[in-house]
Amino acid sequence: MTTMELAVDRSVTEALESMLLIRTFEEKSAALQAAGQSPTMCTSVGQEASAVGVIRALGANDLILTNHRSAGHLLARGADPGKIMAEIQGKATGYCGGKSGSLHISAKELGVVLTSTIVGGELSLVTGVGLSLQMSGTDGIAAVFFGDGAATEGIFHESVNLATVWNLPILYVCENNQWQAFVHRKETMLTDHISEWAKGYGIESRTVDGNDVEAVYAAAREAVEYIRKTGKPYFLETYTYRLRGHMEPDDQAYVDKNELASWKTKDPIGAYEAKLLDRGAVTRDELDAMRERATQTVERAAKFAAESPYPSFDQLTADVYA
Amino acid sequence: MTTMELAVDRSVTEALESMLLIRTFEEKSAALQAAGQSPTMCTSVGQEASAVGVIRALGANDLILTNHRSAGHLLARGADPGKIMAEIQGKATGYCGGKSGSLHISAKELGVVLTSTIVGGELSLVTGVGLSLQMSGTDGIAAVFFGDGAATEGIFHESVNLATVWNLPILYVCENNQWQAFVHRKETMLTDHISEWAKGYGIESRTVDGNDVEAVYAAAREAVEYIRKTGKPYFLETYTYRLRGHMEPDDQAYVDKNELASWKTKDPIGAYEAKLLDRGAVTRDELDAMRERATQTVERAAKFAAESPYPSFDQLTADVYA
Amino acid sequence: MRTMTSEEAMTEGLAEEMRRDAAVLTFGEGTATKGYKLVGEFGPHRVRNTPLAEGIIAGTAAGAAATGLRPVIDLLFAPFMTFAMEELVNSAGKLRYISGGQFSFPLVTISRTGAGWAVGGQHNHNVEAWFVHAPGLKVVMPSTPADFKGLMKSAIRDDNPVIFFADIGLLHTPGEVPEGEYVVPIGKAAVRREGSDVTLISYAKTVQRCLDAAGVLAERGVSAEVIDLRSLKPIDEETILASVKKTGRAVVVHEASLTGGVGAEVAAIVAQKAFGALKAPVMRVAGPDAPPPASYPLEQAFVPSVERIVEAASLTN
Amino acid sequence: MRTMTSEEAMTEGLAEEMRRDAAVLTFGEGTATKGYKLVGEFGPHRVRNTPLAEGIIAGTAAGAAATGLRPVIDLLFAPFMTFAMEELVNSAGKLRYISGGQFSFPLVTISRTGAGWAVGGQHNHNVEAWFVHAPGLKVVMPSTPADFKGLMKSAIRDDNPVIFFADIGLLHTPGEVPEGEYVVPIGKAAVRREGSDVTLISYAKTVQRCLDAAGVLAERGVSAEVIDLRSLKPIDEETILASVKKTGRAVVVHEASLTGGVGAEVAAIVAQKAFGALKAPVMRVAGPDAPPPASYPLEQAFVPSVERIVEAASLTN
Ligand SMILES: Cc1ncc(C[n+]2csc(CCOP(=O)(O)OP(=O)(O)O)c2C)c(N)n1
Ligand SMILES: Cc1ncc(C[n+]2csc(CCOP(=O)(O)OP(=O)(O)O)c2C)c(N)n1
Ligand SMILES: [Mg+2]
Ligand SMILES: [Mg+2]
Repeated sequence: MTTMELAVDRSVTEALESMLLIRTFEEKSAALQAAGQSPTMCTSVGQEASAVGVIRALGANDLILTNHRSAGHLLARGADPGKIMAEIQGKATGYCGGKSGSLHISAKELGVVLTSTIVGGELSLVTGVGLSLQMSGTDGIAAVFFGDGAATEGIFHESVNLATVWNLPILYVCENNQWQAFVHRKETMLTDHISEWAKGYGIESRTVDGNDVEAVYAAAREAVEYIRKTGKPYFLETYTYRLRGHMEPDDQAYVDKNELASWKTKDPIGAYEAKLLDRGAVTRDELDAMRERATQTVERAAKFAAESPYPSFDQLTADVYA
Repeated sequence: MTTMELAVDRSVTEALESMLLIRTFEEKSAALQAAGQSPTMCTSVGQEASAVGVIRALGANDLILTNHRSAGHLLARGADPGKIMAEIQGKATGYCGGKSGSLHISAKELGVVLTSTIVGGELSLVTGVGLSLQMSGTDGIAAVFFGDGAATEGIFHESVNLATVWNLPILYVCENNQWQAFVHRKETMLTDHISEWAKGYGIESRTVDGNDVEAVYAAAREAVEYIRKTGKPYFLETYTYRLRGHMEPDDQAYVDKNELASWKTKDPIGAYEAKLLDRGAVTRDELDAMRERATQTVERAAKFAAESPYPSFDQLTADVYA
Repeated sequence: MRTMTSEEAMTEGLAEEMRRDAAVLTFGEGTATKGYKLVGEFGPHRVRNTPLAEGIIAGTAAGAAATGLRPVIDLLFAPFMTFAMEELVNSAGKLRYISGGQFSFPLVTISRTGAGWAVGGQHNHNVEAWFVHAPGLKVVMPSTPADFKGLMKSAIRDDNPVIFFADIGLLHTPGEVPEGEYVVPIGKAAVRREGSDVTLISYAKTVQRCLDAAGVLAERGVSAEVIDLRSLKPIDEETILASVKKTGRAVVVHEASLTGGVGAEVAAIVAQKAFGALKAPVMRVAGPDAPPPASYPLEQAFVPSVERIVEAASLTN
Repeated sequence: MRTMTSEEAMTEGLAEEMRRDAAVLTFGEGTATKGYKLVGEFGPHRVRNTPLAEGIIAGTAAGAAATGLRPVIDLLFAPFMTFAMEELVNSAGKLRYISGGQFSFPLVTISRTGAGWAVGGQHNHNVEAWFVHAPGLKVVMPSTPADFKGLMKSAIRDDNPVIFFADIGLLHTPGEVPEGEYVVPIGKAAVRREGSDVTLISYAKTVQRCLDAAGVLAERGVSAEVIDLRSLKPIDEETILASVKKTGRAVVVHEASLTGGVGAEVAAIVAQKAFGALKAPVMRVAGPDAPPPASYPLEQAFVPSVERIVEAASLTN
């Protein structure tokens, strides 16, 4: 095996492990919620390839903005599962000291600057982050994750247009998961692809199969290189599907059973495992070991969160002003 | 001369007279402002063909929404110049009793429902008017006039997308006059044509020479027929130029002299007069008579406005609530 | 009497008005999905899902209201109204006046706020005071299931835009709701408990805390009157002033942040118009000037407690 | 001392801060066109025109502020801020707290409001109270050219978002402005006239009317103290209370609509914290609960007049 192949190999298993960690983490969070041991949260089950593929293409100094469905982005970036779980539960040891809860977790230390649960909030903020990067003269870029629903907010239009006119180094990542809370995307637009909207602004854009982690990674790599080279923004749509409900608990009674079933066959993790087994890149035993590691990690995180204290009451009025 | 030709003939001179009235009215208003006899207002000098061409294509029951640059739309619809002038001056006899001033004149009796001087306000309101028309089951349509600047507001995106998804009977008329107050359109977007943005939504769209009243009329007729037949919205961009400043007084110091000069040669009124003279559709004497009539009408309007009283002080708190 | 939750009561009020008046329709993000029963009864044209775009939802409501419909829109959580301020304030609130009375804007917005779900400061933010300080709007915020229903019906019948706030902490608590036609007038407060020594003035979830505080105070020999404002604009000055003139003492209580809250307006009214009767400082007990935190214990601590109300009432003695 | 208009003073303050700190930049609709001199000095990257889109202007400012820049954005007229409420309130105001203090948002917004240009209710709407009732923001509204400059400089240096309101009626009136470095601290009111019988508390254009009213009152033997708040959040409780404790009477005056205005907060503070000293009802003199009309005479009538202030002060006697 050449060094090159080895590198690819490691990258491949890392991507899979990252996806497994996200899945395990989110299913555990949901289970805790169902058991009355955690507040509600949104999961990204089914969308792991989008998070992992894009984030692995970013550099250490690049900045990330995300939204209410952020655990995947955070974990892919190497966040501490315990600190996320603690934050979800409103504990003092969470990334935001428990003040965010699950919906607006940012982690400056990881370059996850600014998270908003206002749908579209991330789009309004990213242009400013891009502006800072532009003015600083570094070659850093800002990647912003948002949904197909966010794309129907007016601020989407304002953000993409400004980034294009001002040549801001921004990677727009539209995770088109077919759902906007309880409304199917098809009820909200005539186009299937948000990248169709992007075209009008004159921004470089592309839609990629969001359930294929290697395809997402390749597309994101290309996008990141383009941005670094030209200083211009890039619009990447990852076409995927939200396999669980909008927010825990959600019986998905409003979801078309056939559509859901058909997308379940395209589960990014199952598909990737099959592909890697097929290629001989992993063995069943290695897979089992990976799952076991993910489970261990998540159990430790859950324990950490459960044992963490709530913030003290003086936190109620702390950090309002700088 | 056949009846058909006669009808066209009358329509042609009516269109010209309508444009002349607008020009005369606005130049008088600006002169009064300069003389300290009127508050400030925005004029549509250079854009008369857009107003006249579109509004003549509408039916009597169709509804109109407009913005801060509305005198042309109102006059083309047959508004009383005296009541507009009085409103500009904040007089009790104005269309809104003096409470609007120049910036948000609506005239329900003419079907000019809802005018907002918030750029984009008209776009947020028109979907509701379209919804009322849709629910009422009539074949009425709502025409909304807005600028290229309004198109850069997020609400543009939300409005056009909703109208498209809900099949609302709306004629979007984007008067792309190359200016957004003191900012050139080119500083705000990469595209030259707002209709490029419209395409993404799946709305039928077209750009027309906004300085050619016959071309605008023909395009608007086609659009109106399309909307009545399909119940779907239509996007018409009239490509034109703001020949005076943004708001009176304005020395246009920031305007490129060559660009301005080049568009002055395309003045919709001069161009149309020349064309009609050339065609033999009007004589110089008829033209002079038209101008004279416009001047008379506007002088009467100015006199009416000047002699009108200001609203009584009890109006300060009247009509806040229904 | 039958009981139901505030959420159910509000929906019942809406359904009754839709039955009564074909001009009433409702739309919002997920309105048709969650309101599938309403879709069943009134059809997909009168109960609609929308794209995720609060500005155009509110603008559409304003435009529709001005041209003959009576829209009820669901803006979900109060902080999302920040995306609809232009349409609600500049259009729905002002265009009647600006047009010299040519149009009216009979629309209702619904939004949720307040502690209860530990969802943090971008879902929970009591902004009712903003709308109280905006011309042409009315604002209501009920505290009982009966009022949720009765005020919803009045809001829909009103020819003006009504901003209807639903306190998250109350939505799923059941309470009695009269059968049949039941309308609560906008602008009329309710005296929830009579008393003679001090007036506790509140609305939404803190009304119950005032009642609990009144219980504690009674044990200490202090007779507290409790007023539930219900309508924040117009505000029922008459009921407030009559009570304070009787008791000579006022404590205003709400969950919204203290500074610039509705309590300031109530205190100012009292300080000007009941001054002669006042025996003690006008007290305010309110949330801190901070965003509501997500962490459950902190979120709960944001809300004025019975203890704080009792303490403030005691300071007036 | 040299004189200049408030507009000039504000721009001078901005230019000085841009000279001092390379992180300061300014953008807005027409900012570069109108500020061509600033473009000349600081270059097109630090002085920018934007598309016509207030939401993204404010959002960009918030994102830039959180990552090292100090943006000053011009939102033109206050009612246009309705398109930027989400970004100012939910992001700039809350994300520091929500993130557990990870970020700060040193940005300044400028917007104009108030009677003066007869432009009607969609250009003229005093909404300062909204921002006072939003966590994490500061709010200033000066009344003199010197304060326009000094507060602009403080606002830019502040590590928090500062909402700077410019009263249209004051922009072109010249006044004295000290040479050289001149900074006015945020949160500190100014006593514009000392007096012993009644305190007139105001800000922006109605400060001068209070001073004029104080003149009239003096002729009648009433000694009025006039306080110019300048900062509306944080508000200078200390100065207000010291004065009212001395005079025993308070009249709060502003152009913004009465109900839910900043005057309510001031009155509430006084009614709670200076109650013992009060000899008379706390009066408010403010604009009506209506949109400001365009018609010039009506627009002028919207603003509290000297007569109304004198009358209110007299009622406290
Ligand atoms: C401004 C705003 N409106 C509504 C909501 C409620 N909400 C939260 S997530 C969501 C759906 C978002 O859809 P999308 O942007 O596609 O992201 P996804 O949840 O599918 O990842 C909605 C409506 C919100 N948080 N903010
Ligand atoms: C929301 C909002 N922002 C800014 C303004 C100030 N303003 C008035 S007209 C105008 C330019 C509008 O440009 P456009 O939409 O192209 O219309 P035009 O004036 O060219 O007809 C601006 C910036 C406003 N009235 N409303
Ligand atoms: Mg989605
Ligand atoms: Mg324009």
